[in-house]
Amino acid sequence: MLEARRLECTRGDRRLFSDLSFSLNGGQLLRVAGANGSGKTSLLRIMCGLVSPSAGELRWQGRPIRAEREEYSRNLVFIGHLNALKDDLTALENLQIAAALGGMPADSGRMLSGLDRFGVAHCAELPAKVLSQGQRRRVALARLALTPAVPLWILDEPFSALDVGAVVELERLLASHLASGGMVVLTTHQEVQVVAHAILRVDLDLHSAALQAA
Amino acid sequence: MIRALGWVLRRDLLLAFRRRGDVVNALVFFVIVVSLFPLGVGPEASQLRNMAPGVLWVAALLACMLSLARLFAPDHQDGTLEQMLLAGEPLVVLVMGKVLSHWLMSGLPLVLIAPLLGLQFDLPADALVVLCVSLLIGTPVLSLIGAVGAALTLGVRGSGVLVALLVLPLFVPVLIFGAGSVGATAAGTGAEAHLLLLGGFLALALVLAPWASAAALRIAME
Amino acid sequence: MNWGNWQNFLAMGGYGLYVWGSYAVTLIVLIAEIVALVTRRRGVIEHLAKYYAARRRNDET
Amino acid sequence: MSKSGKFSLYYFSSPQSFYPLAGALQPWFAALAAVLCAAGLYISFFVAPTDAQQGESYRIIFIHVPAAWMSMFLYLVMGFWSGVGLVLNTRLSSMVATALAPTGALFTFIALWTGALWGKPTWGTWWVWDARLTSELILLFLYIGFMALQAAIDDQRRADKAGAVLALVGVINIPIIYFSVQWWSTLHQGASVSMKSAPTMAATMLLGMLIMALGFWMYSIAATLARVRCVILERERHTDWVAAEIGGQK
Repeated sequence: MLEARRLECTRGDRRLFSDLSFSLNGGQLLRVAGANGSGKTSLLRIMCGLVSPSAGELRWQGRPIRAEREEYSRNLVFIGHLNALKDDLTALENLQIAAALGGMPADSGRMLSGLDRFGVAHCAELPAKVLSQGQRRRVALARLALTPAVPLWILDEPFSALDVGAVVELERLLASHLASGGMVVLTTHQEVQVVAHAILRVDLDLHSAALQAA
Repeated sequence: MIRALGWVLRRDLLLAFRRRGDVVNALVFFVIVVSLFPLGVGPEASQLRNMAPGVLWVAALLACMLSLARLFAPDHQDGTLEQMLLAGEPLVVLVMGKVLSHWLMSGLPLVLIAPLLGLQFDLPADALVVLCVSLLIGTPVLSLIGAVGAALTLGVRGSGVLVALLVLPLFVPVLIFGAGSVGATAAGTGAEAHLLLLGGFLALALVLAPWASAAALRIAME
Repeated sequence: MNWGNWQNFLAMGGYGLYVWGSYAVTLIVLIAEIVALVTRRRGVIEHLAKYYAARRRNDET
Repeated sequence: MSKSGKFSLYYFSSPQSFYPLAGALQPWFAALAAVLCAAGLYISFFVAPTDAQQGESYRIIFIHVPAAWMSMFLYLVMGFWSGVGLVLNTRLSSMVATALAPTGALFTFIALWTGALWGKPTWGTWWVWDARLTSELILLFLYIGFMALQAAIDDQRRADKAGAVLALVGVINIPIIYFSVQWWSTLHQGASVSMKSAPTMAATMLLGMLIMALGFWMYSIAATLARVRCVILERERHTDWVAAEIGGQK
């Protein structure tokens, strides 16, 4: 279980949000909403443990994530708005290294099936720099198909640059992750068609950043 | 942990191999800087012999410093650094892997080419050997200290000049004992003490610098 | 130490330039820092006063 | 001072409560600095006798050596507060570290300048690669690097922490640099007269230097307190108490 207690985030002079509390259980999806500049990305980065909040804390399974950073990191996959692909490596190599650093087995068979899931298996041997924006996003998302056992997925605008087919595939993947007890946190501009046990919504536009369960 | 270090090393070496030009450029820079000095001060052999250790070492410092821009900045730009912080492996280990590959790509080539340049300066054979050994021990220290500077200036405006400002003063002890060892050999007083001290610096830097770099990287991510 | 007269004191046994050069520059540097601190404080207060005035105007409209 | 009447260090670790405290203490340190420096000047010019070897030029040492001491000492203090700020995550300690740097750099500059002016009559040249001067030069670079790094980073929190890491790395390095430079200068035998051995350390001389150093120390505290107050106002401008403070000034 992931629990946020009275989080506050300030950037320079501006207080982006404060007093933000919520808890996320297995099978639940949390959608972070808010206008541009309301702190969506900052919140996700706080939830990853990349940034520490200016007040409040996050707890994973009841323990503050600060205390066991590496342990917590092993329990999450983060896909930011950057695709984290090296231009000079092929799609397959990118995926292999990402998996290996995350402590997963890095055999190319599994990698290829992950790429296949997002319809980019034919790009496996191409260097990332020749791929289109959408293809790069798909390669980045293929990591999700490799890591079903990692409980917490944190996705920053996962649907951006994707075509309809890939959106459907991602929604299917999210649904199956949730069904098997995983948790998903995401930001998106479009409505998500995911059947979930519960969809929570945090709206950062509300000044108090209160939580509404939908 | 060793596995993660291996993967980082493998990744960075592969990337460096795909961008061989960058490695060659740094090496050519080193050669050019060293070759400029005789043109500036004249070709007199005894003077060049005296200058050689200092010139070679200062050029090595500069070459190492220039290549620091490639250490973390590209990974920071494309988001892979973020993923490394979230890899679930101790960041110190990953930093070690990156520093090791940085040294293999920037320090080691200098060690290999330095004897040739030493010949240009008419250094005797025993001084050439000591030059190589001192570079072999000293350049990893440069990579380790440089990593701290590179991590601190990550994504900061004007980071190229800033990293020089931060890192070069910290290189001073390595310069003194690195160049000193070659000079001492040429003067016939023996270089063991210098090399031992350089080894001491290396041990100290190995223990402390990766922690400082890891801390600086986390700070830079905020 | 008895210098006798001002000339001797200023001459510093022939080292006047160096001795007084050192002391004068030290004094100048320290005074410059004090002046800089005072002006900085004044500037900050002035700037903040403007900042709050602008904020109040914003709140009113 | 606190409403509950309870005195605690934690109370003063908040910028809001430190600001008036610094304001109250600052004049006292400034006055102490003035008195001590005046006493130091009196000793250095009217009590200390002429040196047999160097004549009157050695009187420069009364500011050179204390300034050199202060410059190194202030870097250590800066490193200490940086470390505290990094470990305990207290904003005030980072602000103190930031405020110390310019004064430290200033004393480094004074040590270099007076060293050069002392060197000319003693060695016949403005600059000698003597161990102390060379270390001071590198120390000046370290100070400049610290200030440049903090100035280049826009995000305040990151600037504090990055500066702290750099200051700590510098603190570990200073002894190594100092030792290396010492070794190097004895090896090359650049200067025959070293600054330490030059005049015999007469008791009055040591006393003068100590009093001068104390004066510089008090001055550094006063200047740092004044600068911390500016930094606090700048950084806490979105708080109500600063708004009230500025409102009260007008």
